Amino acid sequence: MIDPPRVELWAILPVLILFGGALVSLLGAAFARRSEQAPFALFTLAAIAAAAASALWLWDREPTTVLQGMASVDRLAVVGTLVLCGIGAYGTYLGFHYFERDEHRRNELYALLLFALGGMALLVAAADLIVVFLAVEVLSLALYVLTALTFRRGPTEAAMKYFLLGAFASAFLLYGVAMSYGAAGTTSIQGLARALVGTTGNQALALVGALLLVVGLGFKLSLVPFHMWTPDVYQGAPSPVTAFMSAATKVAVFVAMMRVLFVAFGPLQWDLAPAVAVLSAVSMVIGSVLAIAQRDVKRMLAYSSVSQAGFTLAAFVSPNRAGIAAALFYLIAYSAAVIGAFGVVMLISGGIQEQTGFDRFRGLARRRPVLAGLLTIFLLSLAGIPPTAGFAAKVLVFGAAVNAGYWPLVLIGALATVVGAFFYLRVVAMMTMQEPQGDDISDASPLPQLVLAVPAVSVVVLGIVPGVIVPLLQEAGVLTW
Amino acid sequence: MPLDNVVFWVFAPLSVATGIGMIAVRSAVHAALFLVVNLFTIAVMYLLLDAPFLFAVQIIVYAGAIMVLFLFVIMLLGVDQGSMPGERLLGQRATAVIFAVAIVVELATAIRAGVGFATRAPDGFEAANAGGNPSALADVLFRDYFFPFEVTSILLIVAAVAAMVLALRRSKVLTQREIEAAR
Amino acid sequence: MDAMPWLTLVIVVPLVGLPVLALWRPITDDAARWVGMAATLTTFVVSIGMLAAFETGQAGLQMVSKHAWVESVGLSWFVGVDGFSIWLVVVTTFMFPIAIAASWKVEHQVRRFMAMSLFLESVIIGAFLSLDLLLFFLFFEALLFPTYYIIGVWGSKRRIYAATKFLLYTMFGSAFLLVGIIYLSVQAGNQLGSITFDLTVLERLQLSAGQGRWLFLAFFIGFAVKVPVWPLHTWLPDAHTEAPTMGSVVLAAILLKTGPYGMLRFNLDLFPEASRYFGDSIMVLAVIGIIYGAIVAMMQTDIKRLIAYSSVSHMGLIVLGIFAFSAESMDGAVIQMVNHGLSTGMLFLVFGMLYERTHTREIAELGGIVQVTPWLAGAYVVAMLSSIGLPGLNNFVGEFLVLLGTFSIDRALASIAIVGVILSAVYMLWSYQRAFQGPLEPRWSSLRDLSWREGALVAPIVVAMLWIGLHPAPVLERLRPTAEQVVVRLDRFGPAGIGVEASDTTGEAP
Amino acid sequence: MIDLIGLVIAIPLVAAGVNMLAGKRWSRGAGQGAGWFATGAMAASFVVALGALLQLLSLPATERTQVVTVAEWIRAGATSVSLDLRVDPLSITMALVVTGVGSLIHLYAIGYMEHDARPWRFFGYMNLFCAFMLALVLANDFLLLYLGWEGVGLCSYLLIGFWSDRPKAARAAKKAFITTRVGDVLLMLGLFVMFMHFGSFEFDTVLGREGSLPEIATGTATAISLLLLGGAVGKSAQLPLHVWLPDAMAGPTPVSALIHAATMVTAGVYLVVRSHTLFEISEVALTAVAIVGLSGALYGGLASIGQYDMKRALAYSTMSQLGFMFLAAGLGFYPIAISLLVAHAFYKALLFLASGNVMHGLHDEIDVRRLGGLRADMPWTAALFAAGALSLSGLPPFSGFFTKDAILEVASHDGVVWAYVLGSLGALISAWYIARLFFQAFMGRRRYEGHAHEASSTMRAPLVVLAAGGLFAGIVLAFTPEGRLATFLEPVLGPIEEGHAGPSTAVLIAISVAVIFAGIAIAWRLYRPANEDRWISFPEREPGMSGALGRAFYVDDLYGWVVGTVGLRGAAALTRFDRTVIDGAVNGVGRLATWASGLAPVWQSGKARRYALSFLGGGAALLLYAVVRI
Amino acid sequence: MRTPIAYFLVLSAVLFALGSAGVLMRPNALRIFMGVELQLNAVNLTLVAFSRMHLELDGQILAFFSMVVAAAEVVVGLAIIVAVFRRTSTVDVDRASVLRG
Repeated sequence: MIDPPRVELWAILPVLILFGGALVSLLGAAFARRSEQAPFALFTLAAIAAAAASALWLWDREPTTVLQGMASVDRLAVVGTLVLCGIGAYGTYLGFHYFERDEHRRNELYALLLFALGGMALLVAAADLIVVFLAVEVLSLALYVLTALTFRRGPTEAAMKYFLLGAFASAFLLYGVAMSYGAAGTTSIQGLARALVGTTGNQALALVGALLLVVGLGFKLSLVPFHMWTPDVYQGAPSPVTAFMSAATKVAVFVAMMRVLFVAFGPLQWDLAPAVAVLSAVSMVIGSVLAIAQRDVKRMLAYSSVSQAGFTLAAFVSPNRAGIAAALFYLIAYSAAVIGAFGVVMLISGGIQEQTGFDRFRGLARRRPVLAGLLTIFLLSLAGIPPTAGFAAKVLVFGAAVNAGYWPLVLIGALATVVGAFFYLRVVAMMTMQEPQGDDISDASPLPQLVLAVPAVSVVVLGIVPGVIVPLLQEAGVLTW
Repeated sequence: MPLDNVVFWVFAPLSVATGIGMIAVRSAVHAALFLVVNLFTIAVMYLLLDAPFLFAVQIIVYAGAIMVLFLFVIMLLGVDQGSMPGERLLGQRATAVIFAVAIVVELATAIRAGVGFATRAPDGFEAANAGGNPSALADVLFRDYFFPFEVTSILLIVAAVAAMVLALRRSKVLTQREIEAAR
Repeated sequence: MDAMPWLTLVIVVPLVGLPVLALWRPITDDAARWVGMAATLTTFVVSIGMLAAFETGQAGLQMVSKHAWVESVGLSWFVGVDGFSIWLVVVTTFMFPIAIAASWKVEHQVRRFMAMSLFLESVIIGAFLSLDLLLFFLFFEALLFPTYYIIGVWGSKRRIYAATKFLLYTMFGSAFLLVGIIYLSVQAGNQLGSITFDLTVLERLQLSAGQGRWLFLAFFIGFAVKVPVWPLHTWLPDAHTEAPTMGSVVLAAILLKTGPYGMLRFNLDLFPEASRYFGDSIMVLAVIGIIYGAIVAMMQTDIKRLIAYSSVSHMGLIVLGIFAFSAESMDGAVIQMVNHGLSTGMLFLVFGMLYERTHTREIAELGGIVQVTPWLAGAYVVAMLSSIGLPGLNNFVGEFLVLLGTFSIDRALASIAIVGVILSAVYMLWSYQRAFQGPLEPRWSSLRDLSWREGALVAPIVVAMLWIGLHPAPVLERLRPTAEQVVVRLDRFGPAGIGVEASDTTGEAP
Repeated sequence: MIDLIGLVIAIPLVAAGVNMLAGKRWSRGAGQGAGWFATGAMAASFVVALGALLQLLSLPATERTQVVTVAEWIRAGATSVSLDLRVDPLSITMALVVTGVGSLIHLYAIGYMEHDARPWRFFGYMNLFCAFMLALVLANDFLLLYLGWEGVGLCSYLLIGFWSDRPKAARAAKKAFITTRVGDVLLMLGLFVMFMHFGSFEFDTVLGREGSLPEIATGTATAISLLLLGGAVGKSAQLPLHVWLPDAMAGPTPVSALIHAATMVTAGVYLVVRSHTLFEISEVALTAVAIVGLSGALYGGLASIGQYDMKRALAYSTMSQLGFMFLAAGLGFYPIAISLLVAHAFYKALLFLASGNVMHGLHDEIDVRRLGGLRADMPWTAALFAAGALSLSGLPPFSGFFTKDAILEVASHDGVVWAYVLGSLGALISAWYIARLFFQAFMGRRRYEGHAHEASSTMRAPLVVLAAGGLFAGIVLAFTPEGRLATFLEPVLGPIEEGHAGPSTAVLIAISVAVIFAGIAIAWRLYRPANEDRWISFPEREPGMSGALGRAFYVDDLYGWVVGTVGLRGAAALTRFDRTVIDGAVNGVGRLATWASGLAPVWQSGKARRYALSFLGGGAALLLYAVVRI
Repeated sequence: MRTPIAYFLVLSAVLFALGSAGVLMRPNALRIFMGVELQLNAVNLTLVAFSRMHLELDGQILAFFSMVVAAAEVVVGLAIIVAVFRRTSTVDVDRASVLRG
């Protein structure tokens, strides 16, 4: 009696591949417990590559929504998926290298990582708020466990904090969904847009709903004042996990935020932009300032990621291709830099020992010139000093914001950059301008250094010729209503 | 005074009261029990809102399964009196109350502006519930929401894996300790 | 239009050394030094070629070459040279080989040192030549890190503090600059339909007086920190003092010039009305800087600090010349940038040589060394006299022109500023008397005098000083047309100064 | 020869370069190669100048102003300055004085510096100085003049501080440079005004071709000429910028003779005379010149009386003599000023060199209280000093007489009574101090140990020449108002218009002679050998008076207090301000940020409930915004 | 049905606020989690109320999904809390502050 639903599985092929891969490696983990983990890693990388390939295959599709309007096929989703796959691949490799040196394997790592990645890939393609909510839940649950994966005291505590606050946040997210539903009678992103443009929508509830969604997503993006879990979790979690989630989560959630703010609540843009601007300013400033006092590099990077989220958000005051392209470029630059930075930190901190205090970094340029050089490049990019991608990214974002008339926000951002330069370059100073201390526990194996050279190079290349990807991002910036 | 009003005005205060109780009492077990009652009152509200299926699910899943799980864990860990009296964070509770009240006021204002305190739900819900609430739900769920439904399956798998990974670690933890001792 | 892309060449050539230094691992320190030397010398040769290709008497931009770089952003590789920049480039390429040779004694991490130096030279030249605001800002910001690194790694005791201070202070300034540039380009987008940073396009934008003034301030702060204009100067003494000789020389001789150059190139060009509007107040600041810097320099006990504060004073003079808006003063300001580069650069250079021997910067610890190192002292005296502004040496020409031009605009300010001429003599001679004259400190009785190598470093600078001092015509006639053009343009936005009666003062501000 | 006038500057310049770079080679051991080389250069340049003079004389009086272009110098904006040299009676006279006296002093210096470690350097500086001085006097525009002006200042700095290991010398050198720089700055301002009005620095444009006056408003002219006067005052050590001259005596004696007596210090007079047309347009300026001169003459004379250091005494006497020159210029008797300049060049150089002999013979003993009776040990020197003293004191028929007396005479004839009276007083004082110096140093009993050996021939020969000049130049060149020099200078300086007021010339001569003898008599009365103990113990008896005279009425001390105490305190305060307030603000910002960042642990307490609290607060805030916005 | 929809909405708002208060009030992780559960239920009430208002079942579906999510969260959450208890033998989140600053 019920007519069957349309099931366009090809449209979400990347997500399916990732989830499928997750299940397979889960079975593998279940049956072959103590085995080498290299096969798992390779399989995971293969799955990710396949997902990326299928995403590319979707590039030229006509933008549309599938599965009863639950998922959207468009270039934004493709770009998001590709970036996520890149980050996922790095996360996989780093995790592999990290646990390889540990006594016993954690083969669930790969399953969980693929689950998280699948959730993110779903998030960037979500076309309905309920899917947004579910995808966020999937990736969150996976990340909670990944955080606790070494089962030492720090990670477990971090996981608990992350979980409790995350659940708290997801309640707000859900309330936002509910309010949006109440406002428009639908939770479809495009449906919301249509309803709000027309008369059927309920502006008041919509505004509340939108802001509640911003709260819920803002938690994942660690925007001030929803950021306070970030330092504890980033510091507590194993370095590869930190690297993965600090980059991937932001990419996925920011893309979802684009859909939410620019499409679903696009009609309310003029009500929302000021709030967004304030959040962005507060995050940039407080994140940068609090990072100054940190004496632990991982923690410092955590605070810095808070301010970086603020910078990215600055592009969200201009609801157009320029804004989206700027935000995407910023996310890419940021991801490359932060993955690399945490990766180097992982190598320096002696892997699972996680000794990330400043003393480990003093005089590093003498002991490990390559590692020091790589970290320098990443930090310069995060600080936004030319000729690195960070500089181009900031210029793009600021341009978008000024274009929307928010030049005071840009001024605040530029000044926050100065503060940022202080604590980023302080690490550079310690590595290059001070004498080594204590014994060197850093991991000298060449392969990871080679692997990490890739993001370093790309950071520099993107800084010199950002033109190679900006047009693509602008393509991706075209959102259908 | 129509019946549903009576029911509402009986159960709404009850639900608020139980909610407060859940916060106020010291013992975790009591709090859990208060929560159970509260969930039940909410279930009643579902009934008022013509959602009998959810009413059932609410009582079975929540009041039944979830809260039992809670109580089980509380007993297992024996953390009933976990929180000692008095607060340990300065101004935490006062601020919390202020914020909570603020949120209620703000949301109420928004609801008033958006829905209006007087407007009643239009009649004719029976049309949507044609063929009985459950089967109608099934229609919508398996047609429009079939994809999210699949996603929830993934979600549950993840949850299962998570529980497994987190739970089956005792032996590993010991070796972990040994490793640390060895270091 | 010259077939040879001189400008791009002169920017790129220094970078040629980088891959060698970076990739060729077994490179010995000496080889690295020679790579640096070769690269900088080649650059100098190229810049001479550029100078030869430069058409004297042309006011406008020459050798312009423009290639779209990042269309989507509006960034383009747009370089050109005119009377303002030509000599700054030449003095840059002239000073760098000397600075490199001066740091021949740098022992650790020679490869990095040379690499950083080459990178630095390239971006400095780029900043002087780029006509695309974003491109300029890119170079302007790219200056920071190598300088920071050179100060921080090879500097003396409080080097990290100094380097950080320099970096943050300058970034603070350029924060405003960046906002200004972006705002301007967005204006271009609104008015012309496409975002661009092309100076020649932006200068035609229609800005309201309010916009113009705010933007002017944004740009001005950015450059004023670099100059540095009083009271934004306190990073300078620390940076100068802690930097290695090479750093001090480059910083004093070249880096500071990016500030006044930026004002000339961008502030005056983009916001003529605002320049007129703020001109007087800026002149006051400049004069304060002149006197203040001189007085504070007088009280320094550390020679490098003293020279640094003297820079504050001299740079004040340059800014004064720029914002007096008379042809003479502007000529003077530009040539004074070159002169200050030579004289202060040489002061740091010679003192650096002394420091290599004594390892002290304290005036009190020196004394009487002229008796053991007459040639070194002689070289120092020449530099000192030049910076005092003795006629026949380079600085006099600039000072005289600036003061003359300023005097024709505002007698009171010029008369105050000229006191700086006396004060400069006071602090310089006084420090010289205490450090070099008087009875010889026994511990210095065995100091070596200048070696031939060091003499060979100093000689070309002295020649240049004498040349500019005695026969500045070749320098001036290349920059004069540009200066006059700018002054004439500015005069349409305010009262005309002397020396440009020829220009039409009819047009009124839009 | 005139076309070759550039050589006059070039020769010493090149010689200076050669000497400083290579002089070391040929100055080793006994050989005084550097000295002879430098002297030769000066002699050569003197010959060239002489040739130029002869050629000039061969021309008719009206065409005796020749301009020789050497090169273009500065062109910027509307400014255009080409490097020209001007040969006219005035400049050639100065050139001859510089080269002539210069070569003599060089010759003398060979002997004087024989024991020095680095004579080549010394002679290099000396030549360099002469080159700059010649550039100054031969310049055809104020810019080149300014170049020479600063250049001689530089050389004076280098030469005063030549024995830089003596702190006294180093300090004196610095003081001299800075003090004169104050004047230079005024001069520069004068040039600015000049340029604003004329748009040029050319003499012809600014001062008008001979005869014609420049067209310029009186006010502007006053401004310019007063500023020029300021420069002149600085260079010529007149009140109030005179303090550097006495200290400058710390330099080698030939330097004092050449720079601080014969040439450089007279540059101020030259400047005023050169630009007299401007001064004439504004009466104020001219009067100012006269007043400056007169006060300088009297002040210098009195101060000179109080000095026990021979050279300081001579320095103050130089000041007073320059005062007379300024007086002459201020009264409009430019030729007389120049004649006095020439004569003074001779006899003051003579006096300095003579005292140099004394120092040379007595290992730098210079305090008259420890000299005395020198005429026994060094008869030559005594005689030469006497000759110098005679011509300075102005007894007829010596040159001092013609010049100084001419001033007084013309002043009286023009009815400028105050100038006449005070001038005569000045004459009296001059006779007094110079006689005193002779009595105290050369007569009476010897108050020094050991034997003062007489100077060598090379150190005597030039003195003889100078003595001859000092004694007889007056007669030969007839330094009278209508004498030969005056007529020679007339095309440049115009005639001296002489009135017929006051007593007749004969009477005036009588009076002045009487005045001079009075001065000498006073000196004899006070300082005769019999009186020795009294004048030596004078300071004990009259501390106030001797203090006032000896310390030149405490002007220098006043400056010292103002600069050294007030100025330094102020500067120190400003420096503190820079460190604490301005830099403090900068670092304060940093500290503020760090402090704020230090709050992180307070807030970021690791307590999850706190985090949730801030989360809820943020949510409430956003909802509030929504509610407001609805 | 006579009861205005807004009543249900306000009631759920109150419960939501109570839930968040419950999160903040007690340091016991389990009770914090209970607070979250209460919040989720409050939201469910809103959803159902809206679905009644819009005369659609979507709201109820959403509520249904949120129950599933809640269940999943409970599983993971309790697992984590137990894991923490194993290491620190407390579920007091205020005691668990190794990571701070």
